[in-house]
This record gives sequence, C-alpha cells and structure tokens, in this order.
Amino acid sequence: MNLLDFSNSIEGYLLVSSILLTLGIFSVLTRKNAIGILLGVELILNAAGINFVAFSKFHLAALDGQMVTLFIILIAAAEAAVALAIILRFYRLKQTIDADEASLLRN
Amino acid sequence: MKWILLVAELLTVGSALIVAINPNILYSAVFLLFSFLGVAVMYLFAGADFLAGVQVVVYVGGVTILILFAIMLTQWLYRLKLKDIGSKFVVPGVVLALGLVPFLHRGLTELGKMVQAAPPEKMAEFAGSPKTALIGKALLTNYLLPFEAITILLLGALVGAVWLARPKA
Amino acid sequence: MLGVGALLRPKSIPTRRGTQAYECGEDPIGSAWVKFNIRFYVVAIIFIIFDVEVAAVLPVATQFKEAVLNGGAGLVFAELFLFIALLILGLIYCWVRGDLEWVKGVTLNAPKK
Amino acid sequence: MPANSALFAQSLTQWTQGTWFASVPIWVWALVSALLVIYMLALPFGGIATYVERKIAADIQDRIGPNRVGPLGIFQFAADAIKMISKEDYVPPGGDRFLFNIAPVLVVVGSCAGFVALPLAQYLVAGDINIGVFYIMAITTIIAPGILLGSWASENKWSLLGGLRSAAQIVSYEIPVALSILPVILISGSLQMGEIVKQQGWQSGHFWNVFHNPFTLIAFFILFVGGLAETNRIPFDLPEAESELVSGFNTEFSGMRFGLYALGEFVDVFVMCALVTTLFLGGWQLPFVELDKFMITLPSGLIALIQVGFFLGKTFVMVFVVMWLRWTLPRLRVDQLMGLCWKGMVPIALFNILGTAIWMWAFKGQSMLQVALGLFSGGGSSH
Repeated sequence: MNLLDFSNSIEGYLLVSSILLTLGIFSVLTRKNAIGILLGVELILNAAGINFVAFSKFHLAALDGQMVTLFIILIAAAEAAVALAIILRFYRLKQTIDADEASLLRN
Repeated sequence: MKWILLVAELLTVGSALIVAINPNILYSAVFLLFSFLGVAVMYLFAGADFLAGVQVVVYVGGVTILILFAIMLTQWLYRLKLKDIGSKFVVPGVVLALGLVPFLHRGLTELGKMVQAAPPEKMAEFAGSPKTALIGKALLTNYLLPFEAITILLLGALVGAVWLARPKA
Repeated sequence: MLGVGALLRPKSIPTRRGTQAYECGEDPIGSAWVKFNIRFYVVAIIFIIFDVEVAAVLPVATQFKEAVLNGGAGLVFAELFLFIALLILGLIYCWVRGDLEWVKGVTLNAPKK
Repeated sequence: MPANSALFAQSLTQWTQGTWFASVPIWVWALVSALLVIYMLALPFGGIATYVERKIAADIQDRIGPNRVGPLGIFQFAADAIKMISKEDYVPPGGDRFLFNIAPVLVVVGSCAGFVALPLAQYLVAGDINIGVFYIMAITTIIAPGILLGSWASENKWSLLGGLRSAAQIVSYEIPVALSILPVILISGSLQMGEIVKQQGWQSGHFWNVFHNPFTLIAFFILFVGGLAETNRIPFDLPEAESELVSGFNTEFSGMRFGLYALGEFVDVFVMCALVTTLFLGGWQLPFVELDKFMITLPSGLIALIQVGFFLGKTFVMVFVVMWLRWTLPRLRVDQLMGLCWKGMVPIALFNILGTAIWMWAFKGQSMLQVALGLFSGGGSSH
C-alpha cells in the first residue's frame, strides 16, 4: 500500500518524469539513428509534460500547468513533423540517417 | 483504482527503458507508443482528462504514425541496417545519464519538501472537475495570444515540413 | 486494459502449433526492398498538423454555445474563423503545390550510386 | 445525469453491503465489466455481423448464402469461430514474431475500447466520460499503428503496401471525421455523449442534430462516408484490394489472428455507426415523442429497454447501409481516394463548421424546426 500511496503523490509523478528525462537524454546521446534521437526528444518532452501536469494538481490545484502541457504537446507534434521531414531530406541526400554522418557544415 | 496508476507508471518507465536501450529502432517506436499511453493514464489520474485525450490523439495517433512511416521509408525492408546503439557519444551518454541520477534524486527530495501541497479538498475538487470547458475558457482569455501564436506556428510547420519532404519534381 | 484480458483467451487456446513450419510457398521474399512512395509521408504530415489544430480548437468549440446564449460570441467566432482560415490556407498551399496529387508520385531514392 | 448515476452507484453499494460482493475490490468489477462488454457485445456482434453480411451479400447477388449450420445457417459464425480457433497459428518464419503478435491486439483494443463511451440508453453507459466524443476519436487512432506494424511484421511486400495504404487512408479520413464532429460540438457545447444525446430530444425542441441546420445534414454525410473509409469498408477498401494486393495487410495472418483483425473491423464499423447515431441521429431518443412524460407511468427498466432498442435499431440500420454499399459500389482508385478526402471532404467540412457557427450566431442556437415554428407562431415574440 505504501508503494501505491507513493505513486499517487507528487513524488511518484516526479520520479517517473525524472526517469523519462534521464532515459531521453541517454537515448539522444547514444543513438546513431537520427530517428532514434527524435524518440529521445519525445521522451524528454513527455517528462516535461508530466511535471507540469503534476504540479498543476498537487501544487496549485489550478489549470495553468495543464495549459502549458497542452502547448508542449501541440508544439511537439509540429516539431516531430519538421524533424522527420529534415531526416527524410537528409536521407535523400546521403542515403543514410546516421546522425554522425551529418557533418556537411564541418568542412 | 490506484493500482491502475501504478501499472501505468510502470508501463511508462518500462517502455521508456526499452525505447532507450533496444537496438532495433522499430521496437523503440512501438514501445514509445506504450509509453505515451502510460503517460496519458497518468494525466487522467492528475485530473487532466482533456490532456489525456490530446496526448493519445497527437502522440499515439499522430507522432507514432509519422515515426513509423519515417522508419519504413528510410530502412531497408526487413533489414534494419543500423544496429543503433553506439554513436560517438556512448560513453558520455552513459556517464551523463548516470551522473544525472544523484542530481535528480536530490531535486526530487528537495522539491517534495518545497511543494506547498494544495489543500486536499481543493486538490480533489480540481482533479474531479471536467477540464474541457475550463481549458476553452482559458484559451479565450488568459491564453488567447499563445494559442493564436501556436496555431500560426502550426501552419508554418505544415508549410515547412511539406516543403522539406516534397520529392523533387 | 480491456483488450489484453480479452486477448489472452482466444490466444491461449490455439497454441497447438503445426509440427513443421508452414512452407513459404506463395510469396518468396527476394532482396527486393520496396521503396515506396514518399507521398505517404507528406499525407501524414498534413494529417498531423490538421489533427493537432482540431484537438486544440475543441475546447474553444465547446464554449461557443454558451457564448451565443450569454453574449460574447464574437470572440469565439473570431477564434473559430481564424482556425478555419489557417487550415484552408494550409490546404490551399498543399493543393497548389501539388502535394495532394497522388499519381505523379516519385519513388524516394532509387539508388543512383 | 451524473447525480443520477451516482445515486445508482450508491444504491448498488448499499445493496451489496454485507454480502461477499462488498469485499471484492472495485477494480475487479471494472475488469469484469470490461470483459463482459467485450464478450457479450463486441464478440457476438462481430460474429453475427459476418453472418448477416454474408446473408445480405447472398440476397443482393441472388444466392442463398450460408444455410448448413443450424436453421438458416444461423450458427455459421460459431462454426467460423471454432474453425479459426483451431487453425494453425502461423507466424511467417522471416517475419517479426513480437510485432506479429502485438499488431492484432492493438487493432482489437482500439476498436473495442470505443464501446465504453457509447450511451446505449439514458442511464445505461459503461462510462459516460466527460470527453466522450474525443475519447472515441482518440482511442480509435490506435488501430492505424496496429495495421501498419502487422503489415511490416508479416514480411510480405503486398502486406506492407496494403498496410501503408491503409494507414495513410485511415489517417487522412480522420480529418474529415473530426471536422464534421465539430459542428455537433458547436451545437451542443459538450463533449459528453450522454449530454449530446439528451439535447436532441423532442421536448427540448431541438430534434436530431441532422436536422439542426442545413450544414449538419452535410456533416452527417461526411461523417458517415469518412467513417466508411476509416474502417476500410468497400468503396474504400483499397488496403485489401484482392486484385492488386492479394489480401492486403492481413495476407499472412491466419487463424485467430486473422479473426481478430476481422473482428476489429466489424466492431469498428459498429462503433462508427453508433457514433453517427449518437451525434446526429439522436442516439436513444425516440422521434416525436417526449419520453419524459412516460417516465412516470412506465417502469424504468422498460424505458431503458425501449431506449436501447431505438439506439441499436438506428445503429443497425446504419450497419445495414454499410453492408449494402459493399455490393453496390465499385472500389475507388488510390488517387481518387486521396483526392476525395483532401480536395472534397475536408474543404466541405471546414465550410460546414463555418456555416454552423454562423447559423448558431444568427439564430441564437435554434434549430431549423424551432426557427420555422417561431416564424409560424408569428413575429418572433418568444425570442
């Protein structure tokens, strides 16, 4: 029962969100695949959303946090569409989506 | 009912773990879907009913499909070319991720103390009330400008993304 | 939540597998990897933007009736109108630039090298 | 309505106090009722729908149809089910076993979960969620990834092509569907299914939403056609076009897995038709009758039964139309499909929203009927 109570308090939400954040950063850094990096970014955005929603309920008991999460979700969708379009463009250019190959600007 | 929340949280974290460490990018995408669903259930339990719906519509129905399409467009059929883990940043990644843990733990415990928890009855009332109308009102008053800005940003994203993805004629 | 339980049953019954693997007769898979149409992806982009806009405008739409009855409908109507106008603009852009034409699809990346 | 259901729940808990019912935690009941919904409603509907579909097909083509198993072949679906369950559970050796397993589950979950929010009668809803319509819109989007993953996992070119077509089609037609739900939300000002149906009663003078104004009539047709396309039904069944793609995304699926796909499709058709009924055809409301007047004289159980009957009746009429269309219309070409969606239905649906909003504003939210009656009774004295 202890675990259950924990999961329903703000600490549970914060724990989940921090784990998502860590895994997202890990994923962003270790993936070679550009789409994999995008998956990591999505995890990070979700972590942020969880935090806002949790504080919206447990700290303020007001709507503002939820509004921010709503905007995060909306922007995340646009971001995913543009990022994947860039990845496809890059793939057409280089026949790969290995992010380490994306070094055109370096030379 | 708390059990469901716990299950959702475990689902979220477990799926996210698989997303992060599975070398097969397609599996990562599938488990990202489950992670999104778990987050949606968590939103429900935090009294964000409309947001849970938005989460499912946008992430599960939209972003996942987009990612799956992109994966299938860029991978050789059935042969996932990139064994994926192992960019130049593996070591820094692991180090940074491990290094974040104590900070996050610290932040977690400190924040838990700092949160001036709203009075329980107010919290329960907030969690139980339907949010759609409230969000609608907020979008028409306090958040009118950000909302319009975001709708215009979405139009820009549409134009830009379509321009980027368009095959050359 | 609902379906997992439902699925356990029908699936636990047919675990009786055939003794040998079914012969892969009809469709031999060559190495021919299909590069299908990138238009699938363009459609998905248009879809996600429209979807997101609809999701964002839903709470505003629920306020319209009340605003009509109690006054203040102008603001809600303006917001709805802007929403529709933006979607139409996006649609016109895609239409004019030929992103909605399905036939003249160009397959992505025929390997040139 | 919430007060009423709360009262109901309260009386239920009082009734169960002291018995062994009370000691069972609530989530067990939730699980049991969820399984009951699936097994008692979704599965029989899926089974019977296949039988009915075959019979209708036979009638239209002047054949007899299934007639061996039981009187008039009515147990054909049971025979089919037994056959499917006992069939070999084939997984293509080169395919992806995990995704192959999980894909049909996603499809069935996505379509069955929609059942929860459907208001069968005034007080008979599994869960009258306050984002009801949005919930159904959201949960049915899980079907598209399911189809896409299944087609990928079966390692078959035709499957993959069918799956991609299917996903692109489902995804595209979600837009006109969502856009033609919006006029209803403008009219009723709520996402809650029970509330939307309640406002379509005769006594509130609204009548059904189809007849609220000219634009909702168009929206009704767009929603129906879009639903048809979203469930991959016949004029839009390109993903399964036999002549082009063998059997589409489910080519490699056999036995119960195929059964799950088929079940998912039929249940999805039902949910779509029920959604159309709820939003536009007044749900459980009886036409031209104020049921509230009977509330006093008739037992509430009978009222509920009548309401369920009307709801299911309207829904099944829609389902019948869907099946009828299958043998009437030829299949579209893929470019026609996308053209119809993006160049036809989406602009019209956007125009509908604008039209409905203007109508609401101009006539203070009254329906055509109310406006006409107001004119008839002379000089707008009431408003």
